[in-house]
Amino acid sequence: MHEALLVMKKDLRLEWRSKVGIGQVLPFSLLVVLLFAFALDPERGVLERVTSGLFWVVVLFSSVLTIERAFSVEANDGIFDALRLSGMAPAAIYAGKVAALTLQLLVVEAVLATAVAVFYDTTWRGPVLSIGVAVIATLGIAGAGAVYGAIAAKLRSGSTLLPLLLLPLLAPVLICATRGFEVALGREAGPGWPWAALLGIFSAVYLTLGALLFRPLLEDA
Amino acid sequence: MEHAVHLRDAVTLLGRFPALAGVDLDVARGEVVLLRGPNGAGKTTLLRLCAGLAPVSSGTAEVLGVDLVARRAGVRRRVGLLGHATFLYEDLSVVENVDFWARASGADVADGRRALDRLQVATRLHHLSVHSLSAGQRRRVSFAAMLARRPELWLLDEPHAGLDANGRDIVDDLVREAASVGATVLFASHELDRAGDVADRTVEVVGGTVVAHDDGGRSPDEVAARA
Amino acid sequence: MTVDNTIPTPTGSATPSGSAASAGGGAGGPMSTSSTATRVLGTISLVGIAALVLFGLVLSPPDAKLGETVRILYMHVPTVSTAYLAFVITAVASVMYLWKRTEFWDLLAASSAEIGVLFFALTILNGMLWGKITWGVFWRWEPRLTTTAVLMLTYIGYLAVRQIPNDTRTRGTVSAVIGIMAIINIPITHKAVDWWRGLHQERTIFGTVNPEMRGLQLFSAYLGLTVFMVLFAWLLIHRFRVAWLTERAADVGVDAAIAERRAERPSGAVTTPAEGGAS
Amino acid sequence: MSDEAYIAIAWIATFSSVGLYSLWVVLRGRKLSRMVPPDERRWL
Repeated sequence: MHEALLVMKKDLRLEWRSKVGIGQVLPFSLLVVLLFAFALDPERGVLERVTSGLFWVVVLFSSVLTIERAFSVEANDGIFDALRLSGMAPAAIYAGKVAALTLQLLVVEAVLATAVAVFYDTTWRGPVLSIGVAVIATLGIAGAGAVYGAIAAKLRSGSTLLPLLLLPLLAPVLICATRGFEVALGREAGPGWPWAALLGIFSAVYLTLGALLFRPLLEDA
Repeated sequence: MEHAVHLRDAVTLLGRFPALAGVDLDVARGEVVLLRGPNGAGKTTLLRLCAGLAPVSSGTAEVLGVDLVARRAGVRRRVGLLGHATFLYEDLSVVENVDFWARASGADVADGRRALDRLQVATRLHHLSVHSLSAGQRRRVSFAAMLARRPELWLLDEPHAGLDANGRDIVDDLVREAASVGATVLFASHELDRAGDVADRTVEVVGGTVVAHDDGGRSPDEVAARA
Repeated sequence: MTVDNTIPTPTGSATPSGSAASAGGGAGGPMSTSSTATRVLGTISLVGIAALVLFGLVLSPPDAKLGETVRILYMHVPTVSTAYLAFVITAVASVMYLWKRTEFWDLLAASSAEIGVLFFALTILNGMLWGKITWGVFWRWEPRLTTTAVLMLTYIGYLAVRQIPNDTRTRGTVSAVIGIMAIINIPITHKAVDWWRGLHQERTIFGTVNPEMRGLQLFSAYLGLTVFMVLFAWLLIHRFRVAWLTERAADVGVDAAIAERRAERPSGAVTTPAEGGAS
Repeated sequence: MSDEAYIAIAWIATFSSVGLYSLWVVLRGRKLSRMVPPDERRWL
């Protein structure tokens, strides 16, 4: 367990030092928010209808960048080999990476939410549901993303492969998170918890699966 | 005396390229063996194979009693590899790196700091981030990170490269000291004069195989006595 | 005419028809990926397809509700079922590969995935054609069509990863991991898409053979299913053997490379494994 | 394009693509079989 914390702290410190997340991923996500506004012509009220969808599309793009960065840092300078030699349990390394990724993505989402509130003048409502959905979805994204991040870091043309591998897999996350937000915003009737429940299943399944599959990835590949 | 490294006709395929094309090599515990040979002969791959990082496509390979064909991950914890890659996070500081790698492998922070001192890494450098260090300093820090793990088998890929004279003396002392406490050292080098007197035995690596075996001036019983 | 097949001569003795002259035994071993098993399956599939065309297009009556479009159902249900079977085989083979680490499971997973993607593509094609007749438009965000499209992308990712030149073990491990991650995604995506689009139940072609079908229609549907399963088995055996031969052909290259690599040594040098410590 | 036309296209497209794929696989099998020494041609 302390190994996982060790890896997480290292990742967060690495992020804090290099400021790639705050310096590059965050501005990128804000940029995309603006681009969508340009594309969808705010006057016609289109933005208001598509806010949660855009939010989660931007989150997915940002997570691809964040995950790619989190694992490319391990890939260069042969650090993957050092991790293998260190004797840390693969599941612990996986847990540490996922925890660090989740925190970073939650920060991105928080800033993004405020930006969307300002630019698209959305008044966020139903905090319990939306925060719950956001946390569960982000865990799922980080859980599946870490496995594909490790794969992408290992293969030569990995960075272009990561979106192709990860985004189709995250389709259900995109659907459920968006619908969950729509319900939270009151733009859609019906209970919100089923969406959160399905997200919970997705995250739980892929977190356990990731922990199991990280061993062969680290050992052999 | 069980061998630290026992390879018979070991082949390593990287993709379709046979980096190692049938290596026969035995290294006793406590022995210091120098790998000599032209670039691209397979020295680095041989070291990575012993570290359990390169696949054994065919043949038999046993390191520290672990059969690498069956489960090559088993040996990794007990092995120290120093390669051209620094194994260091560029954005973290010297101390943060060494602390992380020490604690990651179960050693404690003090081991890391002692290793840094052994490598004579000036304390003023401790809190600099690694990307602002010179190649030689970086090499000392990654050597320290390996030293902190107290590996049983040292696999050094051109340890002297990039080090100044003082640095090379330190490396030689560390190698001798490690061998004296029973660690086994396998290192590749091009500085044959300096490496010659550290090594018990010199082995020639050409075309992905181990070729000539001549004694590096140290008679076997001396090695046996010291192990 | 004995065929000397150690040296790859262009004029193979394989007769044009599917069966090789010296199938199985014979001096040179099989000259193609066919064998008695594939010949049997092959003929059954051909006969089955003929029967399916006869029953599906000619004998069975149009459906009360679906009208003539039920005939596309005879193409559609088999292709989607075969695709899912293929991906289940890929997942099981991937798990076995991670456990047993033998090349057989890796190649089986890869072959099955490739055929699966082909059948998924056909499923989408049939779905769209059916949509054109029923909705007048090729694509609608209809639950099944959408799910199939997304799932196909995950498996295209699987095939893309296998194209990257890598040593077989790395490629095997990575593909196995993706094969397992992708199969788990199928039920979850189904559920998510169902809830998302399934609120208003519009006429949908998908799902298993719907129960109202009677007599010849039901027969044609099940006939289609069995024919495609046999066809899948035939294809899988052939595709697996091709994958197996590809690896062996590459190995031939490797032995040559190893010999070439060893030739780099100065002539006359001999590798005598000196006993450690002993002079 | 009448309904029947689309149905025909569906059937023809399905069988022809499966056919083409099978042809590709069998031919590749034949080509590869010649390049591999006889004893290694079959997994069994």
